[in-house]
Amino acid sequence: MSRIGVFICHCGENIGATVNCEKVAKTIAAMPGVALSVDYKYMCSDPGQNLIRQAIKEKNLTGVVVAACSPRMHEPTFRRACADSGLNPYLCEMANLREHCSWVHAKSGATTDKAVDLVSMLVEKVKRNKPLHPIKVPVTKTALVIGGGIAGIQASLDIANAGQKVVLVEREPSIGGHMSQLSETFPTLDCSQCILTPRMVEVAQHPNITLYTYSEIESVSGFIGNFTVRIRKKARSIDEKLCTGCGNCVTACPIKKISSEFNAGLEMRSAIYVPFPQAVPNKPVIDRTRCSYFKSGKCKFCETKCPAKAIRFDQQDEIVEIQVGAIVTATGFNVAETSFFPEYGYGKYKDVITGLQFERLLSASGPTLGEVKRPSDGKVPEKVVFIACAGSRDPAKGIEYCSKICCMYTAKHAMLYKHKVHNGEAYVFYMDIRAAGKGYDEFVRRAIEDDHVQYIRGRVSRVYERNGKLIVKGADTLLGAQQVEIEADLVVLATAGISNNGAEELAQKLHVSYDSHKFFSEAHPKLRPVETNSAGIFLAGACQAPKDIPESVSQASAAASKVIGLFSQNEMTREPVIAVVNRTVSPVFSTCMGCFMCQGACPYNAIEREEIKTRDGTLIKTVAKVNPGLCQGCGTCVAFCRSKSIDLQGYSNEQVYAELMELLS
Amino acid sequence: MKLGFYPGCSLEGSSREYAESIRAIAPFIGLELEEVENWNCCGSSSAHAMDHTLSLALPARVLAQAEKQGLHDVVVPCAACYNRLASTQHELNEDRKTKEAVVSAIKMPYAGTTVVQNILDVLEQSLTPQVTANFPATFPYKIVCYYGCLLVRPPKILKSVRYEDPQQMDNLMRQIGATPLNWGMKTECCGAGLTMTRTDIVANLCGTILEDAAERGAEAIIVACPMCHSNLDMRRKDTERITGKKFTIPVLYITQAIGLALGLSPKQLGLQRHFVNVALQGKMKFQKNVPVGATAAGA
Amino acid sequence: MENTFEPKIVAFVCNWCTYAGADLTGTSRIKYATNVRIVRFPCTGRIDYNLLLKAFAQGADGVIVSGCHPNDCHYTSGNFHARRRWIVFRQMMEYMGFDMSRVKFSWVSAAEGAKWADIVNTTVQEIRDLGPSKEYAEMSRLGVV
Amino acid sequence: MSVSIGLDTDSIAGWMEQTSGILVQRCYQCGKCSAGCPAANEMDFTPSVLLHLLQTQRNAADKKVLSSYTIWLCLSCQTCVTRCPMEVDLPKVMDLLRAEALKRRTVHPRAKEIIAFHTSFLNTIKRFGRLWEVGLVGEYKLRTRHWLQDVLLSPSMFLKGKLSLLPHRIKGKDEVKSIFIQVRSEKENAP
Amino acid sequence: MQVLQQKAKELLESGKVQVVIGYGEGTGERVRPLFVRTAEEVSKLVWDDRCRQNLAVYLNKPEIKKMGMPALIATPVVVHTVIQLIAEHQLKVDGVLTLVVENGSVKELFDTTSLEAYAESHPVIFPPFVKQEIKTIAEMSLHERFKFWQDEFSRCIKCYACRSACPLCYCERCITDNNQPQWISSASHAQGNFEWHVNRAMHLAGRCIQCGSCTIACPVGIPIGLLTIEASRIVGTEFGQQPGLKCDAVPAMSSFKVEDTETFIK
Repeated sequence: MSRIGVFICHCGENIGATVNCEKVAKTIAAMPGVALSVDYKYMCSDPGQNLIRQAIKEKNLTGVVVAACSPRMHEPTFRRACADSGLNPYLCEMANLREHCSWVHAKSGATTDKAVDLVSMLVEKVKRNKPLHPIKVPVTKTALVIGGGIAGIQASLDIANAGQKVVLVEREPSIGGHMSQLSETFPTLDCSQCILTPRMVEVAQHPNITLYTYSEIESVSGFIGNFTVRIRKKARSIDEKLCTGCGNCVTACPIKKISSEFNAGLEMRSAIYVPFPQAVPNKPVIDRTRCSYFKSGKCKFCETKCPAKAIRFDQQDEIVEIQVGAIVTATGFNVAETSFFPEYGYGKYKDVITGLQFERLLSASGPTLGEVKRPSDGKVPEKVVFIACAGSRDPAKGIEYCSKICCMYTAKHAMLYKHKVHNGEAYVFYMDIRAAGKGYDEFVRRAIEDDHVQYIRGRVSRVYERNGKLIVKGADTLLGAQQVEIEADLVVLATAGISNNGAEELAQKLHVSYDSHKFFSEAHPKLRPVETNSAGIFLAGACQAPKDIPESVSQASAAASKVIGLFSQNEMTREPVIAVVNRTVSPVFSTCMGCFMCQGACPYNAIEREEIKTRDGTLIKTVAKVNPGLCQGCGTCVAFCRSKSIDLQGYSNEQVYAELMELLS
Repeated sequence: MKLGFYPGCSLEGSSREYAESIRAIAPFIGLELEEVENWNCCGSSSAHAMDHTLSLALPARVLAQAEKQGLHDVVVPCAACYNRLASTQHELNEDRKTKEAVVSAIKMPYAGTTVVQNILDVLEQSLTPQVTANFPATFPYKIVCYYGCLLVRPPKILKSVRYEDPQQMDNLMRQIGATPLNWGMKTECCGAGLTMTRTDIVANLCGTILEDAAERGAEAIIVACPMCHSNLDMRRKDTERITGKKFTIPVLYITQAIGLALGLSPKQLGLQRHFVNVALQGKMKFQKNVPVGATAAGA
Repeated sequence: MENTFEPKIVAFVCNWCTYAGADLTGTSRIKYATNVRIVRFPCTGRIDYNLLLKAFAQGADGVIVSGCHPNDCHYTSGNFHARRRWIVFRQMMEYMGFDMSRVKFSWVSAAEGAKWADIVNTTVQEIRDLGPSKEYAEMSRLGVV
Repeated sequence: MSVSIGLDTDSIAGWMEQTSGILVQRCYQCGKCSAGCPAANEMDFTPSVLLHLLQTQRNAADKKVLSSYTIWLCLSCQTCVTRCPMEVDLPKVMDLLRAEALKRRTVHPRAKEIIAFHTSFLNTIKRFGRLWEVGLVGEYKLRTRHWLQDVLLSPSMFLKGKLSLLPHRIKGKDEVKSIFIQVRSEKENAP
Repeated sequence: MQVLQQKAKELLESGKVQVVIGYGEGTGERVRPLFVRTAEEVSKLVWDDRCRQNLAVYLNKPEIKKMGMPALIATPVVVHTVIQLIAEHQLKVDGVLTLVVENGSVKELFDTTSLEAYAESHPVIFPPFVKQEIKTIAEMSLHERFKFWQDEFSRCIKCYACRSACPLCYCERCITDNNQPQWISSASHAQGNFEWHVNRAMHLAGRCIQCGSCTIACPVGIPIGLLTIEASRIVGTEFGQQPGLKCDAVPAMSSFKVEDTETFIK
């Protein structure tokens, strides 16, 4: 026989003024199985909670109903109170007398009647509550970080410095990502590589970090705390142990006309190459798609020139399998190419370039060693036009979002250009200046006021070339959209930030959801910004949406802290509100028939197949089994199950049925 | 290839040389043209400047005529007509209510199944390298191709590719030995409909076009639109007067250029009707032993 | 003539959107009819159609089923599964002659406090107009062997 | 001068959305249309400003639009809509505005010639089913009294055989005429 | 008939199968299911248009399972059933050898392709009287329909013959045997019956291959087949999915499309 304690809260006047709490308490007291039913001014106050604690001890209650505010408010509070005095917290339920009753109805008999119903309903539920215990899942304390850009680097270092193991996987031959391509960074204008390179080195040398560059994720299986990941180490075609990174091979290579990814196509590289001088690791790779030996079977110049005899033409891709407990995806983003813009010449004009290319022109390590020279003829441009929102906020081009970083880097570009070419003219066509961030707007103002960058509010309709000049036809919407024509030497498009290539495939391997632009989706836009809907997989940086460095870094640290938190215990505990498939005695073992309708319904792939076998190993039947590590407790499977073999703890069929029956009795 | 043919009004009047050149080259490139019977004017820019329904009804009647005649594909050389017909067809397919209104206005069955083609589409299909291979001559000039608005815009409706830098004409011209130059005015507007009412605007627009072409050393401007042609050719004097600049560059319909490469006489192609003298045969290299018109129906 | 019939209405709602939305109705002090009793579920996907049958068997006059808008489901797709289930259930019940205008399906987000009040009030009014749900409840007295 | 803010319920923006589905509110005033418009410099205000006037949803602004020269200078070259990031069909907007301006008799004085041209153009079609340029020019001059316009051009056009002295009269010309009448009557019957 | 017996003989002798599930002469004019386990018995097998019962129902019965590899003499609907059972993981493709008789010869359907091909080319066709019933009910008003079923259900004696006749009702513990909670009231009043039939329909929505065995089995002659037929019709028209055609079909009721109708949701 259950002994339920019921506590009706007046919440001062909030409930008391509208609901006759004494009456409710009395009526409920008469219910079978109710050991105690009292009302009190403030249940959430310390004395209020003590009331519960004492009652549990004195009347040794088997369940508690607190009728007060919304459970979304104080359920944890009262469950803790119960736990304090040794009652399983899941034997405590709340009836919502404030938000769902006193606040929405006038004082009346009907209101009090409703209150009674709401309480009695929960009493009947609690009678059927089972003590639940947080689920424990073992945790493999190694994190996988995918992507070696600034976000991936930051996340890796944070996790590693917290004493946990990290495996960092980078697709390119070197870590560093887009940040390594940047010249100087807003709003402080410190040199990108100067602040990045030390971190890259730190990653390489960190005892807790295993670095796989030129590698990709092959497959991911398992669940939070227990992922199995297969990594493809693409053949570098050199023996990294022997290679000293002297670079003789690179000079020897006869194939030199390959456009350099690092220099955004503004310079050429050889078939065997190190992406950039500060690369980590500073070891070359052979681009097999371009190497004449791999194409025609002849050459091998690099091999003959290699003092360390480190060239390995016969090297094979290698598959590494690792166990990890958490995954941080930091695969970054990309920028649209100039060829994306019909009205700006489909990329056919050499001197219409992307912001990323302009970064390379500004960068001391770039093709022009930091001198601003235009690609077509190496001439120093006297007039440069910067076009913001190139592709962004442009539904007609399929990109309705704001790329967020362009306003700032465009201001920076214009500013740096003016610093380098004092008598040069810089024009910026913009729609809005979105400079929200510490020191950001000040930065833009500086560009305008100190460096005399001309800001023109309007879009550019067309750019075309006429005897060595680029004719930019825009409008100044602040002058009645009067036409503006500029004869520029160089046009820089702040092209839209887009999801990285391969993002979709990766998302599918990881079972994380992604938006229509193939950016990864966070679990909750506000409250769970670095988590995904797959437990144990976190997001960092621009793979979620275009972000600047500070934002990427802070998100990376946030993701890292989530991982560290997860790794802080050997087992992680999860809410026990999960589905379970029943188990019965032989010969039935479980009433589940293994039709696996539930499997398709589960949003978390939490339903597995379990084979029930006899001692001698002959298969009796295959039934469904819920993986407590993955189940989030939505209960969708429960409503599907024809034989009612699967049920949801905390919202079991029995409980909800009892609630309903009581309600309408 | 048998094709329906909708000349449109201009080709019977101010730009009859366009029609003449088309008819002249047709047999040599295997085109058999059947004119749409008692066709009417498409209404051009005037109709839709004044009355939207009318601007749909007039083209709709033309299309209905073609259907009545069992013409599946209809070539519309005049870019303006082409644009009106294609747009009308599109709008009527999109919007049932308008369609009903229009059909009741023209009092003719209208299915909207006709394939409306512009001259470039047709030439692209018929002017294959095999065909041009045995052309008696080449057209060895530096030229710029001027597409104007109506052949390419709006791209969503006309299904035009690379609408800011079209290549169709350039490729065709390349095939007959010309050197198309990259220039800035391919799809800029010439002022079209305002030719009489605001000649000054037209003149200024044409001025920039001619200037850019001349600057880049083009020996001729190639067009496929009567409006563009008359504004660049017929209006040349006004243009020079209003812009205060001189331009000698001739303007040819693409079909005339092809005609010359076929060795047809300027008269056959109506070159004498131009206001700006076309003295182009000079450089043309005739291959020996290929008699004029040897390529009938593309051999 | 005054209609004095006060319908009994049960609302099956999900915890993350509609329950929270109803909380908001409260915090914003929007008043609505007292006839509705909310039963809380984690997700609309959890709501078993048998509960609806039982509600009417027990003498409920109307039922509200409400959860997160499409794409807003806390569990990403529970509401989509629920929706598909209701599509079939509704038509099936109508095929068997049950008047489904007594069941109101709705999406109410955590931000739609006002919408919740509105749904409750309109439902109460509509059910009032329909009158008490006897037919189904009375079946329990039919055909006893 | 300041305007008192307040929306007029019968604004053009309103019926435009209902009748043609064009939502002027989509325009976020980037000015790209104005930037590329070949006639912009001649207009009393540029296309994007015109859209903004409509966006204010105030009769005063609508009036300004309908009595503008801008709507009559639009060449329907489609450059704006081709490049518009928000895919606002400006040429269509212009069509609708011109029709409305004619209906409300708020035509800009300088547009008289343009209308005269269009009317003459359509009249020849109405009469003969096809355009008869000589007829067109004749009527146009009558309407505008621009007797001397193109006096130099026309003769040479004759010489070059570009103008036919007599109109084509097509078999279907009566059908065409009836189209005109039909369309008209529909306009009148329309509420 | 001979060809069929011949085939059965071969299969049993070759040991390819241990039991042939088919039809034999029953009492009166009726045929009854027959389980042939030796070559000698094959002569008992009959095959004519009386053979309409859906024999697939026996495939999952433990006692039959014990007999070993079965061959199943199948009408088109039975083939659909076999496919559906495979799709629901209740049967392995190589767990049964399906035999169909086509213009005087016996065909073996032994793999996914052959099964699906046959099902595709042999859609389920309702006998005219069923079509008629469907029509009449469709034409009823809501209230008439309620009354109609109410009367029908008031006759139901909860014998669950429908359940045991249905090859897709394979649960070891049916929801009706479930008393915590008692979803379906055990008292045999019209309401309990209503609950039972709603559940049957919902359980078979998108699964019922419309063989009509339930209707045939019902001792008090309730046209219950119509309910599951309707359920599958709804699934068909709403989600464009048909049961019994694909061995790897995703269950219609536990999948969804973002664009599913939601006109009925406020």
